[in-house]
Amino acid sequence: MNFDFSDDQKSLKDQARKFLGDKASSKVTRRVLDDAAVSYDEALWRGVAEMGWLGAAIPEEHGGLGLGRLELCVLAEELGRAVAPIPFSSTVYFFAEALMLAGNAAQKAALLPKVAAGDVIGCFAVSEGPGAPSPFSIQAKFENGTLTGAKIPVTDGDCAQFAIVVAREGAGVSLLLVDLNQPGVTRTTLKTLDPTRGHAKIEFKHAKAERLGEAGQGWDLAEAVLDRAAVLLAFEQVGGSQACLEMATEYAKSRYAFSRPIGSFQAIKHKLADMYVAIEVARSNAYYGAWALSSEAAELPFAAAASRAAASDAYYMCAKENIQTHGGMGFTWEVDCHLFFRRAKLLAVQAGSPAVWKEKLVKRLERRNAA
Amino acid sequence: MNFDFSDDQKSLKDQARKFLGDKASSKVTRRVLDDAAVSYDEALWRGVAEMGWLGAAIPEEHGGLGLGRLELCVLAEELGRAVAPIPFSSTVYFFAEALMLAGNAAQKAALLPKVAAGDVIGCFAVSEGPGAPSPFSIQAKFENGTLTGAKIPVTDGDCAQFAIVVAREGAGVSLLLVDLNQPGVTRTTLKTLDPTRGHAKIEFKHAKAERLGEAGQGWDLAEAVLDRAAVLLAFEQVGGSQACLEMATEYAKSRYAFSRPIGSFQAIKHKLADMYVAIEVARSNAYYGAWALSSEAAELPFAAAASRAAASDAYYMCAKENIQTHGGMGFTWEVDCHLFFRRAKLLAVQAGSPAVWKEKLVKRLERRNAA
Amino acid sequence: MDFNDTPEEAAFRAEARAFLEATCKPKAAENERVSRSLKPVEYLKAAKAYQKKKAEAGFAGITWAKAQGGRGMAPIFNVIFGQEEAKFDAPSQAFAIGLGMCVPTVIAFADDATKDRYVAKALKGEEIWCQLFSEPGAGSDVAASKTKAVREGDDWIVNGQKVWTTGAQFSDFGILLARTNPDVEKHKGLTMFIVDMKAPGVEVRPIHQMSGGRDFNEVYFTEVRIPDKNRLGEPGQGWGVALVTLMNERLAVGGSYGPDYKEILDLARTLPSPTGAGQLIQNEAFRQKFADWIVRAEGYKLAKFRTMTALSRGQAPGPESAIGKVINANQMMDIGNTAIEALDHFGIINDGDLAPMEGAFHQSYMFAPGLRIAGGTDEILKNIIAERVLGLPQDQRADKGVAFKDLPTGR
Amino acid sequence: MDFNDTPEEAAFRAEARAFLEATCKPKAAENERVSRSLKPVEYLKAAKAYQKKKAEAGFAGITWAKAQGGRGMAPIFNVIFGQEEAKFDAPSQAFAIGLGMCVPTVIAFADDATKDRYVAKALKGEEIWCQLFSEPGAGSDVAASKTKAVREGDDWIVNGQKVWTTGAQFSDFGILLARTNPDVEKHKGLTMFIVDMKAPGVEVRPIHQMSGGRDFNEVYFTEVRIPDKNRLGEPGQGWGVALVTLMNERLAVGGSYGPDYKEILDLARTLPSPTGAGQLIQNEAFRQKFADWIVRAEGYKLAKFRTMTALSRGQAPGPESAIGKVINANQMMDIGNTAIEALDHFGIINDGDLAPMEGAFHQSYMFAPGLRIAGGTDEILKNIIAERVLGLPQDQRADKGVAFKDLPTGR
Repeated sequence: MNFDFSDDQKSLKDQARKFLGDKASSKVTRRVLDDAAVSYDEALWRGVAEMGWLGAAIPEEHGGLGLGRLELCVLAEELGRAVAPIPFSSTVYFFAEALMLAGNAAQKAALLPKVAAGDVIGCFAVSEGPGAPSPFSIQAKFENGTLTGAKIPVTDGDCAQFAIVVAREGAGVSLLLVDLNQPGVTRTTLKTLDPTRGHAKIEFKHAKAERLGEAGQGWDLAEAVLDRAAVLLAFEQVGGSQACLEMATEYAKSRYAFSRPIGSFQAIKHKLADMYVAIEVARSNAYYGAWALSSEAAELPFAAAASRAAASDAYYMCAKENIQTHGGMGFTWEVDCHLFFRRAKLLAVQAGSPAVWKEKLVKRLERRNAA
Repeated sequence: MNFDFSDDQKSLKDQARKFLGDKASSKVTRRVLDDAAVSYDEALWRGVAEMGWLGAAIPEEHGGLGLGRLELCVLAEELGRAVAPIPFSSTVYFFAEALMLAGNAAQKAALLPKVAAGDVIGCFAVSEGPGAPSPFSIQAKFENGTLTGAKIPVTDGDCAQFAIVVAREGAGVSLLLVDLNQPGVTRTTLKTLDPTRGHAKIEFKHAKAERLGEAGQGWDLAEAVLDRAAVLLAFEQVGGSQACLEMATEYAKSRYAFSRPIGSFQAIKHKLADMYVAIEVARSNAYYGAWALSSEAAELPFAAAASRAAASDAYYMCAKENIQTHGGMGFTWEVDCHLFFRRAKLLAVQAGSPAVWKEKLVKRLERRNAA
Repeated sequence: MDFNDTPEEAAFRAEARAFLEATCKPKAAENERVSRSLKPVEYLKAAKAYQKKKAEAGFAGITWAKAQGGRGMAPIFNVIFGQEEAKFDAPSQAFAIGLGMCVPTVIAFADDATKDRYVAKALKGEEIWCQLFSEPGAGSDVAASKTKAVREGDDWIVNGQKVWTTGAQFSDFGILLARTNPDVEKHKGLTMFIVDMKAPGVEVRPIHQMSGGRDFNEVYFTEVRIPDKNRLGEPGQGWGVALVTLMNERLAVGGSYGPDYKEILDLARTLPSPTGAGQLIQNEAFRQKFADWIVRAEGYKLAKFRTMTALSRGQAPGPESAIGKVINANQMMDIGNTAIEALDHFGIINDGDLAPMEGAFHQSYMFAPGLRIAGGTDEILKNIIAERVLGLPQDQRADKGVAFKDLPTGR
Repeated sequence: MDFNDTPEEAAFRAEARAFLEATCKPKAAENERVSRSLKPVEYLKAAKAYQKKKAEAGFAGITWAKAQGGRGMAPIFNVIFGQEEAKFDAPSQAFAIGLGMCVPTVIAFADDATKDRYVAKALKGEEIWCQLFSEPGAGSDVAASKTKAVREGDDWIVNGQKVWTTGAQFSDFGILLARTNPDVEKHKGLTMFIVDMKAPGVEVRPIHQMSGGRDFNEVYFTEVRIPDKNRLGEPGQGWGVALVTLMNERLAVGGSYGPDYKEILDLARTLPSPTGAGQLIQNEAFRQKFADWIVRAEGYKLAKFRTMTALSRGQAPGPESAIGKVINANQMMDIGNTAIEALDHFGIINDGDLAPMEGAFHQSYMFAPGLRIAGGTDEILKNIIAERVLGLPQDQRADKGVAFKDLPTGR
């Protein structure tokens, strides 16, 4: 039985925590939060690139470190913990994973090295409006090598150079690679619940685009990308949840009411114990997702859905109750509670809401039982 | 604004509580619980009849007291509080209400006086097997004046002389009045979660039956009866919930752990506060149901569904947490906690489960908004 | 049972309605939020003018004694006026705390001269009041207030800080809970004062909320002088005075806020279901949750009708009023969150021009956490239900018999 | 990451498997409950015979020192044997508490002569042990035990009552926590003893549970004589001894009980949906709830794998083991209740011949409330997580520095 990270992976984690402690304090996150014109922190992005994290899972032949997905998971947990204001997930979990999954040799050779070097920010564009998208709801259209339609919202879509877009092609759906720096592309920045990350509406008018993978395979590929991203996002969510629990615990030990630390009251104790239980459940499911992702196991679709369902609910609960534990202080702008509360919601909806993933989980269980 | 019971109704309530305190202590309930051969307490049944409660809502012309439904509501709350081991709800909320709603003059004249006098126990038979019944699932068949089929379970069906049965007639569904003391009827007593009430499987083989109301109107009539019964059952559920809260509160005040009354610990305080909130919500909805029932308002279907949904959830929660508050003692046979825990489940499922009523509630809201 | 007014209540309701129709414009929708369009200064002018009219027409201080310029009516009439007023775009918010909590405390504890000075002006809307109780170190535990007032001749010198003060920025006066004796138990060393918010040494700073708004203030006191005649109650009796004020607060809070189930129903009709075909409103998981919201929202509304009934019968309202805030704050949180998640990725957009209902669900998501805390946290309210309603014993106390100055504070 | 055994673990697993195949019959289904068909007496005989074989084959006391007849292996091997044993209909339950909690305590605190007398016989299944801690007035607060032991020459005279004792009716010995000094603080006046359950004055009465069964006992002690040599640890040190026993309990409890999500899935395929068409499994409200059960059940199972990994690496298991019972007892309650409500009116029938799964869901409904209490209530377990895992401060204590005899008991 070897269901935990290795010592090397754990020391990578410690190293990451130390690095982010210095370079990604909440001051850094707040610089992006407070300035609508800034969509991410460039210094941190550079630093993360220099650490090699952007290419952690990218093969050495393409300029990456060629480490496994497990290393990416421990980095994700630390980035989530830090509420890092950079387009890491869009570029690494979605864009790079999609390229590695579905890209041809030329596409990989052209873009993966740039991703690893931090020279290319990528994003993943599926949503076109309110509600969960489906293969039938997609309106953006790919015809004669050009893309027309609108995607809203696109997380990190305001700062990305390239997008992977889910679009209709004939009767089916295809995955497309689009250079966003071309005349046929218009972007509008969006105001969102989580201003520590950039969001845009992207409109395409006969924009040049090339297929990623086979025509008509787009939806299945998107689902496969989402499964991989789900596991990595789950680690960010677990990291954020853990940070909320630790923040609430520290406060509960030092804050006095009725001449006692509030952490000595059962109402607070049991609230924090419930947070702890939710996190342990989420963490254990996420580890299973990590194993399935790293070993390319057939269990990945099931494990990814379980990881994501557990982590989304845990983060919402922990972020919400962290505020409650802080009382009035927690409701102020100056205290960091709301940074987690905002990010928790972004992470919960950006790759499909909890309800969507719970339905996937049950479907996949049924499929597994049928098989 | 006059949204409460009148002083007369409140003194009827006090009188009922006093009577049941003497005649329906848990000793009485346990006599039925502990003896599989006994399906209800005859002495209590007689006593209740002498008090006139069986005929409280039956017009004087049919031997009742001719009081309103509001009086029945306050009695229901007290009977629920006492976990009374008698077929009151089956006879009064279902059987008598159905007769008054759909019976013809002859049927009313023949049976209502006997109900009021306590000489007839009635029951209401819909379920034919696992899961919620629907107009399409009903298999029992009415043809040439006779009924054939099986109903399982029928609450109080083992001690009733008459049943009102939902059966298929041609393409539709009709409501039938059936004398259970005839050759074509076989009853098998059932073991249930709540042995303080009798249950039976009733099989009909060409049993004589007469229609209650028009042919094909059976399902609508059954729904109308269920709406009336739902309000009255909600009061039993509120009464039971209130008894659980009071029992838990008393125990929490007198039981010491760690040299303090356990009621001084926030975990217990907040548990009981949550029970209180659930009960107040249920009670307020039940009052609305009582108003709609007594004034034959168009809001009855909505109010009945809200009453029932709130009361079923509240009773389950209160009965469950009353056990928890009592700790190990609460898990013993000798302590009364489980009487409520058993009855809570019977009342939650006997006229349709919470999920069924919540769906009705939303449907009826949509209908109301559409109108 | 019925929902009808008594003849007397009906007559009063008609009278109130007539006044309101003549004075304010009705809300478009029953649940429309009061227009925030007015700038603070204009809003304040409008509010004062409206309050003046209310006073002239006899709708201010409805339950107050005639001697105080009130109308000496039963509480039910106050509720009735409030029900009618809620249907109009009436700028009454600025006076809620002053007339609802502060001035009644003045009436209860001040001498006639003081009452003559303050009550009438407040009633006519000429002066606005705020409540200065909470402190950074005394939130749930208000009696731990450490803002200090030291006797100096005929005056008291005040130093300290209050927080979460609504309306401090435009208030003329406030009632201030201060520590006048740190050498006795915490409940015994407090004194209540009337403080002039324009006095030298009083500084008001807005608090920046996580939701972005600035609805509350911090108030700093530096060497602020309060004449002894502005003391309410005896020195050391301040906690008793504060309890009178807080009792009124409990009746004030607990209204419903933010979008309720009716509004998410509108959204659910247009959104696709997250699972399976059709709209969200056809999703069985949503419908079951939706039913729970109906039950709680209706239950809360109906519980208020029970309270009104008690008032209408001249009885004390039952404890059912205590459940309001616990239900509403959490339901608002849940509805806001459910709406956002149902929008899926689009739910992250809170731009009022793009988000449904001008982003009202997003406002709920960001504001509900504050409502779970303001005016008593969920935890405190449950303690209150447990102790005052159910009669459960107090928690083990760490401060019994300890002088305030010796109490552990963790600092 | 992988789920594989190390070569050493794999070899041991094969060895265990071989022994079990030769000794017991496999369960039909992985989650089949151990057959209750045997009468108590026969079951006990079978259990003792099985334990004897285990001891002979070297599968008893796997982690115990060789000197104690154990095998001196790491805890992971104990877990591995348990995993394999769970796949068979192995009557090991009767020894779980004795060999899991009591005898290890004896080994830790008894002198060699005492160990020689008891340990080997227990290991070979010749003598069965029970644990005598809880009392009617000392459940969550075990240290409040008041069963009295008074020194008399070389003996102690015991009077009092213990409760919720598993296996007392067939046990030969028990470890007994008794009050030997009521004049000091409660934790300081306790002493642990080995008590002969067949000694005069020991009376065992079964407890009738609300679920109908009689799985536990009350044990009454009247003038029971215990020789001083059967004392474990010094007089007054009993609480320290008890903590060692309880530490082992925490590892013991927390397994999953009753029907889990796999079994309600089978039911959901056959039941009609309570709303709309089709089967329950097609109901979106059920599916969302079902997903939550999967997540918690899998999360709990996977957390145990993390614990095993720590053991396998020779590290101390992390706190994840603490979450088991809080999750499982409540999930069992919820699944049982959901199944019954989904059956609608039919759900009230708990006759094993008619109810689905021989009434297993009904057993859950009636037994889960006990699991929320046994071996630490939900509330106590959350206190433990809060204090021992998160390091939050203890609750305010009412018993600090107070002699046991002077503690308030409400009686």
